Amino acid sequence: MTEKSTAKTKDSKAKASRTEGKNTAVTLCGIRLDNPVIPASGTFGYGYEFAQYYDINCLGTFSFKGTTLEPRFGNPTPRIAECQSGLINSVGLQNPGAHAVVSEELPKLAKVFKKKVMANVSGFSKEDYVETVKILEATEQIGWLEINISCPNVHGGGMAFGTDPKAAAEITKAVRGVTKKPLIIKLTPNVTDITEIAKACEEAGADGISLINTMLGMRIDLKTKRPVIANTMGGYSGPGVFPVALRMVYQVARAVKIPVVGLGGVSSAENVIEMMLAGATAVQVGSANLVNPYACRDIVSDLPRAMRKCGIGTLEKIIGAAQL
Amino acid sequence: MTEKSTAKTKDSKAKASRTEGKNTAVTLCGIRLDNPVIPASGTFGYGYEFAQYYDINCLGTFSFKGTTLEPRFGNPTPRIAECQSGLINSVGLQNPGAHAVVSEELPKLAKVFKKKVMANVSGFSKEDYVETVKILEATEQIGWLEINISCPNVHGGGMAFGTDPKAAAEITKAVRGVTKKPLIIKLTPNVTDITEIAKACEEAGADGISLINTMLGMRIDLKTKRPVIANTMGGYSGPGVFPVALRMVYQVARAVKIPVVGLGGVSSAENVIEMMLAGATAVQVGSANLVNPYACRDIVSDLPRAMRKCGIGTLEKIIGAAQL
Amino acid sequence: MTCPQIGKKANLGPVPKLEKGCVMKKLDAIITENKEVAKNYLKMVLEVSGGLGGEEVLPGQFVNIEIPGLYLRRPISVCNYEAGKLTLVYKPVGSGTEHMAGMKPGEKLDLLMPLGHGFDPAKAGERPVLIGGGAGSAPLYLLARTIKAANPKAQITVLLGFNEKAEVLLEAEFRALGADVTVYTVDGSYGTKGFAADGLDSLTQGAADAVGYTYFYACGPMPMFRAIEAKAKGDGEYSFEERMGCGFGACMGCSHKTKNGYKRICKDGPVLSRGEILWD
Amino acid sequence: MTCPQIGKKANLGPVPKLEKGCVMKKLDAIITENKEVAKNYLKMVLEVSGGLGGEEVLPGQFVNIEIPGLYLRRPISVCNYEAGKLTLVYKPVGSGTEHMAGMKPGEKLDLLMPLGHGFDPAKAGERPVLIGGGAGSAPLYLLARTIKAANPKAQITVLLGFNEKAEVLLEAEFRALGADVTVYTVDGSYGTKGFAADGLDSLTQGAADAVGYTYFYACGPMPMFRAIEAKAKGDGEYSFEERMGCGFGACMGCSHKTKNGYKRICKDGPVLSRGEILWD
Ligand SMILES: Cc1cc2nc3c(=O)[nH]c(=O)nc-3n(C[C@H](O)[C@H](O)[C@H](O)COP(=O)(O)OP(=O)(O)OC[C@H]3O[C@@H](n4cnc5c(N)ncnc54)[C@H](O)[C@@H]3O)c2cc1C
Ligand SMILES: Cc1cc2nc3c(=O)[nH]c(=O)nc-3n(C[C@H](O)[C@H](O)[C@H](O)COP(=O)(O)OP(=O)(O)OC[C@H]3O[C@@H](n4cnc5c(N)ncnc54)[C@H](O)[C@@H]3O)c2cc1C
Ligand SMILES: Cc1cc2nc3c(=O)[nH]c(=O)nc-3n(C[C@H](O)[C@H](O)[C@H](O)COP(=O)(O)O)c2cc1C
Ligand SMILES: Cc1cc2nc3c(=O)[nH]c(=O)nc-3n(C[C@H](O)[C@H](O)[C@H](O)COP(=O)(O)O)c2cc1C
Ligand code: FES
Ligand code: FES
Repeated sequence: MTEKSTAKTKDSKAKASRTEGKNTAVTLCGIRLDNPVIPASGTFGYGYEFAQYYDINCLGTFSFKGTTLEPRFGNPTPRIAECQSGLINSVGLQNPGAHAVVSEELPKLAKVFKKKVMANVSGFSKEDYVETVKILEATEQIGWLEINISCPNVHGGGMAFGTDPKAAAEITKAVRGVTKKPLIIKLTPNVTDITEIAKACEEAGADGISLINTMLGMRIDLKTKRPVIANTMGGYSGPGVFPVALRMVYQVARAVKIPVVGLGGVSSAENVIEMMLAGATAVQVGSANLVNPYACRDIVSDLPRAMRKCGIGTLEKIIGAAQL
Repeated sequence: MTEKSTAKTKDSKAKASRTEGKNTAVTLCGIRLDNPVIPASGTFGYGYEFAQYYDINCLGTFSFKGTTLEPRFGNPTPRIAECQSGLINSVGLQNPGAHAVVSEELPKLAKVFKKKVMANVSGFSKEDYVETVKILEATEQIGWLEINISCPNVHGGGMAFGTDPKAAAEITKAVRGVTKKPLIIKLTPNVTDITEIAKACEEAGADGISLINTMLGMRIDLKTKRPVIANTMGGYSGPGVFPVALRMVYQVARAVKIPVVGLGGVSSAENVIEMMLAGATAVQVGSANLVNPYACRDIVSDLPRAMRKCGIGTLEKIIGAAQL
Repeated sequence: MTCPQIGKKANLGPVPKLEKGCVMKKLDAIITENKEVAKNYLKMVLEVSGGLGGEEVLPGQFVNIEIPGLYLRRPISVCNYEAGKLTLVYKPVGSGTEHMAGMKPGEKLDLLMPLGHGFDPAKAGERPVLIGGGAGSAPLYLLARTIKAANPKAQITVLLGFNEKAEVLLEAEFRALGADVTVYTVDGSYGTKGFAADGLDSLTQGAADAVGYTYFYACGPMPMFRAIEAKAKGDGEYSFEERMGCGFGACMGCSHKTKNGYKRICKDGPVLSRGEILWD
Repeated sequence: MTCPQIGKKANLGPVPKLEKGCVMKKLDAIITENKEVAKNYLKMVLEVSGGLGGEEVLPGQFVNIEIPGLYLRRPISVCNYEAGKLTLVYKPVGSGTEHMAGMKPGEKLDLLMPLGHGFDPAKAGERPVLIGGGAGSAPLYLLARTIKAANPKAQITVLLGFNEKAEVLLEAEFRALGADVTVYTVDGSYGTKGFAADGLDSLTQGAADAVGYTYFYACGPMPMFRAIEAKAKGDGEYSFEERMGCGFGACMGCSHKTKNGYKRICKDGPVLSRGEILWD
């Protein structure tokens, strides 16, 4: 049977089974990725550390540690609490600040990673975000900006920007004004109606939405009878949040026209496919990297098998396939 | 060493170790419970079915299946989807209706359960709630009303009553008007600020708050590429929600003066203690009953051991001990 | 004592004794055997310790198995149960059944059993027909054994359907019970080409009573049920599958609407009688 | 090659070879021994397969163990490592360590190892003192062995503290290395009544150099560290514990502020030198 056979259906079936699992590429905001697997911000440092464990060029891309204008030490320890299916962290955006990222971290990364990287940016005021993005804007290495609006708004009463559609839109618009790079807004799941926030960001000029950030959670130490986390509460992530994350990805993908990056509890190639069926164009993997440093490499190499199992030839074609 | 020894500290220590784990009683809205363990609504039927497995009088009490004014079949199947640390259900309040509960289910229960039961009530309009409560009000067997405000408000745009402080207060006030029984409002966790809702209910006359109901979640079947649940989404419960539930119990217990009933993912005596340290006066156990029909009995009988391990003499004294 | 699942005192002779042991228990079981018995199918034999006596499981009932690392239990029909020895036949299709397939003799499983309202062997009559598709053949074995024990003269017809020769299950076992077995394969690689339900046609053709059997019992996939519905002339019952939360009647996760109100597949089923089913 | 954890080429003679094998690997290990060695303490010996050669773990480094059914790994210090044989000494205190205590020889564990910046044996000098409290005694064993191998003439003093006689760990093993061991128990049921840090007083008293030792190494609970801080006259280093997300430097979950900026306990530690620590 040749590629030019006229027995169309039979041929295309045979073709499908020959190509099943091979075509993992996706396009995220105009940039082609070899595959949709992206280590999530805060779980992969600035990337080069993982290059001693495996060749990180096998990844679609990765999102670097949440970067702020000024260097930050973050919150007091303990910053980590275990949960049955995940963990709580209150790292509090420890990072060396945007200038050090550009001058020190990214050059180290350039030696080991040949692809565009996703820059994760945080801030506590609109000005923070704008100034940080201005610093990162000139860097060719950065392919996408991922704006994390889950931080408390210090000028707006302490609620996270991401819990209010107006504040979310304001940040989006302000950042949009200072960048030509694809602009992805990362949403917090701790809201009543996630679609409302996503739509506000889309209207304000976002090129994509990523979700979910961590869920506000807590554990108490039975020995000390005090909260485990020094700051009382923290962000819950890992497989336990997957059903909520998947639901929100599904809802947002229906509500907006821009691409959605899905994450929250993803830890297998099957989870990646499920997120894409729900509507994700690309999929991030966070906590899984912490318990298995090879998690993303393993997911990338397992993806063809999982695609074949599900009868998927071209991964990009299944995006949103479970949408009614 | 006798009870009357004058070596006070030593004596009270010895006394503590003699009594540790023995005193499990708590008072919930004026009614004394032998222990704080309460099977959650929807996972324990109308109770009598479990009486064939063990003597259900060992429980603090239990909350019966969500009851509506009219009988309901509920949602189409599949109604159940598995998650790594829990399940999603979209049973949709299948129940025989308030009249049948009073005339058929409760008499069957009376034969095997000698304690007051908690009546879980649902509705799709204010009138629904009021009428249902009126039907249940005369029944002596019912100790508490637990009003589930997680259902969509059919007259108010389909958002759950529990996601809007005004709607929550309105239901509370209306039900308050027709009942003298202790009134507990059960909250949904799918909100930006749980304390706002809890406070609105308190002001409107609630005697207690119970939380959390299920989190909106979703799974997709990789074989069919369709949502597992016939209704697309459903309520996620089980150990995976515990960190979020605990955080909300902690937040609400700080925000209100009325007692809080904590639930969400509880599956061990240690989880019960953790919920109480966060601020719960009593603790419900839901999904755990489905995978182990003896779960609540086992938790009740394990509680003294867990209390001793944590150095707890009188369980009631630890309520909210982790609050700053 | 009346069995709550059956609702009346059955009288089928000494094996199985239907009048006791119907309340579900949570039991430890030790795997004594776990091996492929056909392409895509494994047989697991377990030694069930304590609680259940020898003869307390009814045909068509199932067990709900705790799988290490997974949250919900997995329902599997009882293929056979004799004196504490439980036989299951299952097909690995996902995380739970695949985990089971990897287990070794000596490993333990936690079971809830026996569960559900099974087949009613008392309705069999003299010429019952048992129709099984794939794994659905498994529960028919204990059913055939029970019918035979109650009425050694019963002429049992068994119609089994599989995709291909390599998948054929339990044929010899049914024959050993003295049943008249016809195997169907979709690809014709063994027995008769076609589907198990096709066997109803030959039973009916030229039958003195124009029905061809006294009662039918069916377990298998939905397309098989629809074919049976189209062909069957007499009365019978079907064993259904549904996604379950608990498996013992507590969660209402598995309810189906029937002509007699809703029925929980796990407790009021899995077996429903033809007359009450609403085919939507 | 320079070891990234040590930051310079160490030169301590043939055993252990510090110049290689410092990159963390994910390895399967088989338990060959797991038994109580003292009240509240177990020793687990594991055969580490593949990847690591004989001498590539540095004293004070740790392994991060995946515990079946739990999400986060559990960090445990290397007590000894020789030719693929890894020895851990641990105290069951919670779900993870209790699960470990129930494991049997032949069972497998998944390890990340070796992790962290350990002790610097090159600083030992001629008369180092090693101070261990409880499980903190464990990593001092590989340290003592390494110091001894590099400088057989070193006079190693080991001060060990436990609650009571039944808990005393590793005393014979340290003596076998030729160390001068003093054991302290809180209740005086064995050795000297008191705390391990008390031993510093006797070392200092009448010491020619008024310090009494060339360098100290400490591992144990915080109160022990504070006591050492109050008593110690010379330089040394401490091994810290912190709740960890990853254990290999990726999550910033374990950062402590030091005089030299923040340090991740898992990667830049667990051993920090006295001079850089901020005692709050
Ligand atoms: C009463 C009853 C008796 C059964 N008897 C047998 C038998 O004897 N042999 C056999 O091979 N199979 C039998 N099945 C089907 C068997 O339960 C499923 O194949 C099994 O649950 C799949 O689990 P999994 O983890 O491998 O698949 P997954 O797809 O990973 O399962 C995910 C979830 O879906 C549920 N699920 C998936 N398929 C089914 C199904 N067909 N029915 C109900 N729940 C499902 C699982 O229980 C689990 O909760 C029976 C089902 C029922 C309801
Ligand atoms: C670098 C390092 C080396 C260690 N070496 C040893 C050793 O050789 N022998 C030994 O007995 N113990 C050692 N510990 C302590 C050991 O890690 C804890 O006792 C263990 O993690 C407790 O886990 P658990 O599940 O039993 O307790 P749980 O209380 O159930 O654990 C819950 C969570 O808290 C964490 N946690 C609890 N206690 C500690 C602690 N003290 N330090 C860090 N995390 C903790 C756990 O890792 C887990 O994430 C070491 C700790 C560190 C950081
Ligand atoms: C230790 C840790 C640090 C994180 N830091 C950041 C961060 O700096 N910026 C950000 O946008 N998200 C951060 N996150 C959130 C993750 O990127 C991700 O949104 C979340 O963990 C859910 O995905 P997961 O379940 O796969 O981990 C962090 C998560 C963890 C666990
Ligand atoms: C199958 C099922 C049915 C439920 N039905 C009800 C209900 O009728 N009324 C109600 O208030 N909550 C209902 N719930 C929610 C539980 O009572 C509980 O709030 C939730 O499951 C969280 O607790 P858990 O994690 O212990 O299950 C149901 C939950 C499940 C799993
Ligand atoms: S599965 Fe719970 S009632 Fe049937
Ligand atoms: S535990 Fe992750 S950086 Fe130390």
